[in-house]
Amino acid sequence: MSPALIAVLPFLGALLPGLLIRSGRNVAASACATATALALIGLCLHIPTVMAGGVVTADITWLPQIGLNASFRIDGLSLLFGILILGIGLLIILYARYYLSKEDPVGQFYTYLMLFQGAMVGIVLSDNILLLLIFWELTSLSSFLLIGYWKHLPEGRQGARMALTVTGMGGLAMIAGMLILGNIAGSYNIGEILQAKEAIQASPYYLPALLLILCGAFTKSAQFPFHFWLPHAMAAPTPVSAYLHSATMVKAGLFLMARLWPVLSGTPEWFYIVATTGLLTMLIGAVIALFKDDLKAILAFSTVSHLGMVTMLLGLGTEAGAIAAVFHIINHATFKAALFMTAGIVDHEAGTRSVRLLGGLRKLMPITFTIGTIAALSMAGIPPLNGFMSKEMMLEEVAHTVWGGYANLFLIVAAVAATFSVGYSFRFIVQVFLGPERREYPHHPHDPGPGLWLSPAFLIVLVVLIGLMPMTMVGWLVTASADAVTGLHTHPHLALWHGVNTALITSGIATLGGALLVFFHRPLQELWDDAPRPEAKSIFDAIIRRAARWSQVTNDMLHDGRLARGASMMAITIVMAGTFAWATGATSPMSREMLPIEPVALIGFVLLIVATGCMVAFHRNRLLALVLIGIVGLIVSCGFIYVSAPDLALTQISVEVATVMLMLLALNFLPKRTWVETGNLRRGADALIATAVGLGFGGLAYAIMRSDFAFETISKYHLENSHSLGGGDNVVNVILVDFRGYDTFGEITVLGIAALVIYAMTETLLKGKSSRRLANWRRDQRRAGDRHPLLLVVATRLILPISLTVGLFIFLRGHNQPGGGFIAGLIVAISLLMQYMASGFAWAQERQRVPFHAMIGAGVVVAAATGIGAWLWGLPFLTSNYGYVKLPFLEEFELATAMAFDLGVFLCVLGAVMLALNSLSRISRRAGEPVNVEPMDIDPSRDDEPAGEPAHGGAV
Amino acid sequence: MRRLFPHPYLSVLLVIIWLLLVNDFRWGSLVFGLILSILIPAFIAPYWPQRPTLRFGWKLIAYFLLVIWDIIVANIEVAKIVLFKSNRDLKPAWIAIPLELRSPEAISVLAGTITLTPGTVSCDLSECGHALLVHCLHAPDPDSVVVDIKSRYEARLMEIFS
Amino acid sequence: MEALVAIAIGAMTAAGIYLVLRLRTFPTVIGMTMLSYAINLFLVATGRLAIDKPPILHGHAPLTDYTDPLPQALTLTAIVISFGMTAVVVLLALGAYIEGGDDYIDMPDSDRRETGGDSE
Amino acid sequence: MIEYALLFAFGCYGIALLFNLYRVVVAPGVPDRILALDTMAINMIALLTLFGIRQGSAMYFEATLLFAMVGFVSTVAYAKFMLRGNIIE
Amino acid sequence: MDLFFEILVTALLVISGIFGFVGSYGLVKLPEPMTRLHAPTKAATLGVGSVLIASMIYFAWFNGHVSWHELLITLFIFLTAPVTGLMIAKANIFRHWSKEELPPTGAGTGWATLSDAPSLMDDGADSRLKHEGD
Amino acid sequence: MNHFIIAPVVLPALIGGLIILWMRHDMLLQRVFSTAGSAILLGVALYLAYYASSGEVFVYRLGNWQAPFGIVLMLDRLAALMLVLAAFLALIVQLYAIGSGWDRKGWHFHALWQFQMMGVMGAFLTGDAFNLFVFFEVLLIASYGLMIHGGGGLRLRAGVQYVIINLLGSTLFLAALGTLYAVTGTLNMADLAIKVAEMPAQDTALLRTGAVLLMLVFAIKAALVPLHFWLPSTYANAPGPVAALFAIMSKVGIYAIIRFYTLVFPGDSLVEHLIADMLLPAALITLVIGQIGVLGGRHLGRVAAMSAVASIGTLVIAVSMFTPASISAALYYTIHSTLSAAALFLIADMVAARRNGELWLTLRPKIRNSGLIAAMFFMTAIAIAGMPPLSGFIGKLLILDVTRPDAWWIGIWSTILITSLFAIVGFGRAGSTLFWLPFQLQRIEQQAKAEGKPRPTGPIPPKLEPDEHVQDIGDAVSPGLTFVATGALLAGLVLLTIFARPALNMTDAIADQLFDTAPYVNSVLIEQEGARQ
Ligand code: NA
Ligand code: NA
Repeated sequence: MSPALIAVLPFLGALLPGLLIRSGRNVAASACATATALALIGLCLHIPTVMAGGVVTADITWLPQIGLNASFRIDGLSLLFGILILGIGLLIILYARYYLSKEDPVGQFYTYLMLFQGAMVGIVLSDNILLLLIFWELTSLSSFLLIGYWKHLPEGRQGARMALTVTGMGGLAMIAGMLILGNIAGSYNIGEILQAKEAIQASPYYLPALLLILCGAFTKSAQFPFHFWLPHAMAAPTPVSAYLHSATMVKAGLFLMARLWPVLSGTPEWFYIVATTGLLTMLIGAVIALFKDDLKAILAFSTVSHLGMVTMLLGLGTEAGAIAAVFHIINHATFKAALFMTAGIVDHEAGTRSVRLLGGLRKLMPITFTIGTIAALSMAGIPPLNGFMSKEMMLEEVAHTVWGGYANLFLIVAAVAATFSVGYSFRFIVQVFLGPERREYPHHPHDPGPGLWLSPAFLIVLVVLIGLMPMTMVGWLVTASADAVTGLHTHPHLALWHGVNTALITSGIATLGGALLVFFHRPLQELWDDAPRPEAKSIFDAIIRRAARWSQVTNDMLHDGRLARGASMMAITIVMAGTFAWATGATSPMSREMLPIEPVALIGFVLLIVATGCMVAFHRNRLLALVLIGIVGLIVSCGFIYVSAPDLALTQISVEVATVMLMLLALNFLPKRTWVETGNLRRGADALIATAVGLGFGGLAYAIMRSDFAFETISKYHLENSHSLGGGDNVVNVILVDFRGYDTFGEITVLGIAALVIYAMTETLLKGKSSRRLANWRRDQRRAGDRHPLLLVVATRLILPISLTVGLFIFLRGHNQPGGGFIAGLIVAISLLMQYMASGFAWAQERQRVPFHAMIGAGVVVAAATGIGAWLWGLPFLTSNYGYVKLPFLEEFELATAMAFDLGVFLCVLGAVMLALNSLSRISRRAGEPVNVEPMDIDPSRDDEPAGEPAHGGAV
Repeated sequence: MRRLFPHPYLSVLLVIIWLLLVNDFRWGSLVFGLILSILIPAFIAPYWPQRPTLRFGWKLIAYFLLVIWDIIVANIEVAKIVLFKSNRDLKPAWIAIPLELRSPEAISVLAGTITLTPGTVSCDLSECGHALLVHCLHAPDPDSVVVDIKSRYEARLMEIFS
Repeated sequence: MEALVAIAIGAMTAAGIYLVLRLRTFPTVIGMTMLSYAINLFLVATGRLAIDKPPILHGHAPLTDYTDPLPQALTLTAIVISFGMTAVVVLLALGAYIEGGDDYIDMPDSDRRETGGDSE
Repeated sequence: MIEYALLFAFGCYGIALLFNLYRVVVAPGVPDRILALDTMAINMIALLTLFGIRQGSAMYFEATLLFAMVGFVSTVAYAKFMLRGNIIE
Repeated sequence: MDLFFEILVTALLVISGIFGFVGSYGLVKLPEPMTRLHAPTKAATLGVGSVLIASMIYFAWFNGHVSWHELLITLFIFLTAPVTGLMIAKANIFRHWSKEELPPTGAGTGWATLSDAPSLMDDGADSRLKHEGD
Repeated sequence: MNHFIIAPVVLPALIGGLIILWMRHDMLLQRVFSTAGSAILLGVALYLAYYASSGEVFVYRLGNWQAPFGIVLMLDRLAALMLVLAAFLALIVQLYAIGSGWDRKGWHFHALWQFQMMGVMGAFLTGDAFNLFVFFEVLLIASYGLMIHGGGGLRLRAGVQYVIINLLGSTLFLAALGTLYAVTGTLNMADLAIKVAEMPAQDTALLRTGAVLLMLVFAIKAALVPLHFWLPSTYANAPGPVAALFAIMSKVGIYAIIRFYTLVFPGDSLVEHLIADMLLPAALITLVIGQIGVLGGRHLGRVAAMSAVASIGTLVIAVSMFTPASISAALYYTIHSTLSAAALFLIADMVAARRNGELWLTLRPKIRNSGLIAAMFFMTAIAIAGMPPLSGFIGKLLILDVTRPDAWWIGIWSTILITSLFAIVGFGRAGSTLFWLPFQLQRIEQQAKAEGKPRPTGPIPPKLEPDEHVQDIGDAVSPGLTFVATGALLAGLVLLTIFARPALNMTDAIADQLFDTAPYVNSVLIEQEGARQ
């Protein structure tokens, strides 16, 4: 079976529970088991090749651009880990089937478990370190889900997050490490990296890469000081702990160290970092384990300790150390998984995992007792069980390790750790199974059915068998994997009896010491409880909490919803970046002559500056501010005329009046004053920022006006061809409707959309809570009588037709003289608005026959259709054509398609302005204002008509 | 005819305005102006429901010339007041002018005339529309102003709008 | 002349920015209007100033008789667009006032903080 | 001769505009300010016409007409706002 | 003939300047809002009128093309000036005057601006008013 | 000339126009018409992508005017990619909007949606600097309408801020364009490129100023720190599907940066190092600030918003290298971050729809479809945090890879990797609080019920009033459709992962085309037969 398929099978298996969950837990479990078994068989098929020294590889090109490929390999190391992962996985699937209760969502569980299994298999089979990274992170993610499986438990959620954080952090460090490593080696392929020992160890980036990769390995394998997450991961259901924290996830770090052992080990850096960390972890884990009461906590810290031991062995960098490490990985997996399952059974049956509430289960649960005791003895390193042998090998190896000139340091520390290891193992047996039966347990304990004990029992058989005949049972596997780790041909000698040596003596002392520790456990526990010590978990929690809190405060402070902050940051950035860009560029002297200042310009200038200053000074009086806006607009428009931009002046002035009307409509509701709410300091700072922007912008304008164009401008073409090709003399208009008609098309769309937005929002405001608020709105100013003064109404009756005529005139001649669709649209809109102002909304609206929506839609469609029309002649969008049409007795007209386009502009502008203002006045009407049916409030001519009958106008 | 030209004087006005706008007399422009004089009044007809009764004739022209003359004369007076009279000597006054005119258009013309001729501004109508409030810049004798306005302008307008 | 225009642009910009930095919607909108005047003038200025040379062709006059029409066309587009934008923001400000009861422009605390309940 | 008259008129209207601006800024009430703004529009019209005479160009007519229209509409709008709050009711 | 028109235009321009100035000066000088209203609505109208006529004559005589546009503007200003005057006056009355300070209408009713009649205020239930919708 | 090039602009404009003209009162008709329009738009985009894949640059001369005097549309590989991405996103999110019933929460949703697409498509296609401004405005104004769709105090006020900041941005845009025009006398981007290359060396200050101002404009749209302040409240308060659509909006800014600073101001011009030198630190800070926001967020909407900021930071790091490989990586990451950010906003909306419109990360009762939503959230969070196996991880690897030659690589790598941890922790917190914490409450309630005790009051939050401004699940048209739409985005991410190689081949080809500007410039300025001279 292809290694790739083996890696994929668990993932396929992960899909099954989700699909089959309605068929019940048995089907889900069987499906997963089948997938796992298939993968295991597939893996085992490769044993002969691997035993013969071969490496099975499969390469699927995925992302050759960055060297990330789906490459898989099976060598001794992959084989060892693969068998552990899939074999124990199979047992766990069986165990979990009986362990989980009916209320638990079993489908989710199996999905997560299979995802995790797949990720683990992926790690050990990867032949590409980037691929390995992917699976590596996947184990973090899937274990997050598994640890948090019991969502209702706070510990589960916290434990899951902690595990994710710590292993995630390691994973991120590893990404960097792997990228550096791959870069040094010139490839991300493991096979090729393993050939590049010299290059790697000679590189200046060796140490950073090593540190980063080890960071990943240590966090995953719970090495000191990252060990604290593991016990908290015990909130997971026991099958998860048994799987993740004995055989698989925590071994991933060990796997990685073993995998890269040929290229990373052998340097002093490696030795001092890895071996020391391992040793410390081994000691600390063992000591803490002795003082834990929760069965799973004991096992968790024991796991930490044993992982430390393997790490230390790998860190020694010797062949024998590697062999011992590999062997202990197997042994630990067997007895620790069995112990976790035992703990799970006890928890399941007795209802508690606290050793303080347990004891005396020997008779009540004989099978469990047998299994648990054998496993614990193996963990303690008691012959003839398998744990004994690897411990002996370890002690033998540390006995001749010299650390920084101290010959016995390693041995002593290892011996102490071994003593504690015996201690907690014995305590496990004594305080759970031995002793008198208690009067009451949380539940009534008895042995479970075979579904639960078969799996650990199978493992116990292995524990014993490996102990009795190690070479037969696992010799081949240890050889193969040790070969893979070291890259050499190793000849492990696994046996119970090596003669009396340092290891045996140390072991004996440790066993005795361990027994004493159990004997004196109670006083020791009191001492331990009283001793002050840093709690890694609380430190971690504090760091995370502070980081989160700090982020929260920073985030809230930065993004506090103050517009002024965003705006002033923007202003400062613009000024600084712009000034910097200017200052670092080259400037030639300003060549362009200035125009003379004429008196009329000076008058305008003074007016503008005074009005602007007044605007700032008096902006709090809002109506006055609007009046001043009107003045500034007036002067700017005059300025446009002065600098030869008549079209602009027309547009600006008519836009301005529409804007002012809009703002007046809004101001009706808004407060009429802006109160002083900022201190002098803030105002000063704002003024400073404003001045800086003003200086920058004014300076930029000045620089531009004083410099000549370096190149001929494209507008020369427009001037030259406006008449001959565009058919118009008003070049600005021809640019707008022809040369750059597409801009105009976009722009009328903007205007149309603006009106739609306003309409849509008005509709929303007139519904729901806001409409009630509007209905209860109280106006804040007194009102005069006579809403629709007679004189105004009569004047408007004359002004409207005149304005319409003027609008039409301006529209028609826009192509040749100042004017055009925009301005005409605005003029007509303003004249209609005048009608609305004079005679009231309802009265005028009733006489308005074309809906404004339709006007906008028609405007856009007409403009687009004019553009599309060109397609009929195979010409691009908006290609114009024109001709002079001379009709008898009629004015000579220029009929340009551009004029149809301009009509679209006209309609859109008219519709948009009207719809916008309309919407606004609808808001005030809903605010409870009645509407009129007469055009004027006072109409003396009505006196002549019969009383009581409404003079004009039907229903509104 | 009435449907075609709901406001005949307006139509005439629009033709004139169109010609003024085009600024160059051509027959084509006249024709186009005529078309406009039909279209635009038709478009605005809903906004001008009643048809004012207006007699076009010498009286109207005479009234127009009279007003122009009054504007010129009184402008000078007001200029003198503004420039040379001290604020203390100023005798502003409110006066109420009872109206016999009933048509809104006629009242508007009267009010407009009062405002355009210097020294007086039409300020308000009574609730029933039968009196006009006028403010005088300098009127030592307010009653004479009332009489003056009624005889000089309102009487003429009564004839024009009848 | 150029200096006057530049000063005017600068002054209107400064006034606009100052008003935009106020706490209420209304001055902010006014400030935006001032800014849009400034930018319109600026855009026209990018075609360089010319007096009495509107880009309206008459006969076969030399091209130097006309100012640069392109910035004017761009400005015209900008004016119309900014009118649409102003209309929207005015109505938005009004809507926010009706919904929120005040015309502060800054987000209220309830945008960032919630009351009751505790998070993990 | 016309040149000087133009200059004189320019001066008059320039000063007039400054008066207007003064009245916009310093006034006991809003109606005065509106009045000043309206006068300003009128004066601007005069100024534009003067400018047209000076440049000998009739190009400024539309602007003048539009100024008149806009000045009127905005004056009415401001006044209506003063009187009623709602300018379109 | 040129001289005549030159003098005419010059005179019109001077008159215009004077009246434009007077109008705005009055706006500053006169003591009270209602009196201030007189200055610009009058003087400025004549001021603008003169300059427009000057422009017409100038273009017709010196530039050789008759321009009627100015007439249109004059018409427009004469049409609108009374309305703006009325509106501002109403605002003044509303802000600064009480019913008692104004003369009686002589028609038995109050002045419209200071009225609280429902038909003019829309606050009451008037037959000519109706409430919308719902 | 292939008229299909203009179709992505004209089609939505016509559909939007017709919806207003004839269908504004008929929701069903709007839905059918608008969805069909979006589907056709996607089809057109795919066709154009196929058309552009030949490597030729296609020019569409609007009004048949010879460039640079008229406006041109330019279809190259980059434009085509962005068209497809935007059209795909728009269609999917629109389906979500229909399924959730958001589209009937206010007026004109579909018309605005179409106009929004018109703006986006126009911005991607145009070859003219000022026209880019116009279409920015089209997409912005439509986005204002969509942003405030449904109303509500907070949303409107956030809308005010959004509009104002964008108005400031537009003002700056005009200033930058004016400056560039004043210096070069042209607006066509290809012509600008020529003029910039020919610019006399002693006269660069104005050009540089213009270029930097323009960069700031795009940085505002892209929400690069310190120009990002508008984003959190806007995104967090926008209707869910609208926030999802906004995922493409910030990419318009990125697109413009890539386009301008590879074409007009390329590496050998007088400007480009300036831009790169400013962009890189800004991008790093953006990334940090964004991830701090993810870690410190207490509201799912704001977490999602800040993660969008962070993704922009990551993206701009790659962009600021301005090498073909880095642009290719940036484009890959663009696709990834668009889809994933959109998915996150849709998921947040699903949660809000089931939590009375509220997204605070606090204890609330369990929501309907919790499992499925949680699964989708988990997947999206993985993608966004850049964890394997989804495209985020590949994107991150790519970006780490392309930044290696940079002098600052250690700083860049540490920033990217350390802040990734922020995201992991932040999303872990958010997800466990939203989807796991309610089980605790449920368990407490169940136990109390089983023991016959009254419902405990301690940890249980008060009953919330439904928010009338958020579309509730009770009013959904078809909850299934919402899942399908969100699932489609996630499927997009999966495909992007599996087919990373072809995707990267494509982005490599795009980057190569971008850095070979001669064909682009030549195709614009060559005198085309039939064009008006
Ligand atoms: Na025009
Ligand atoms: Na007036």
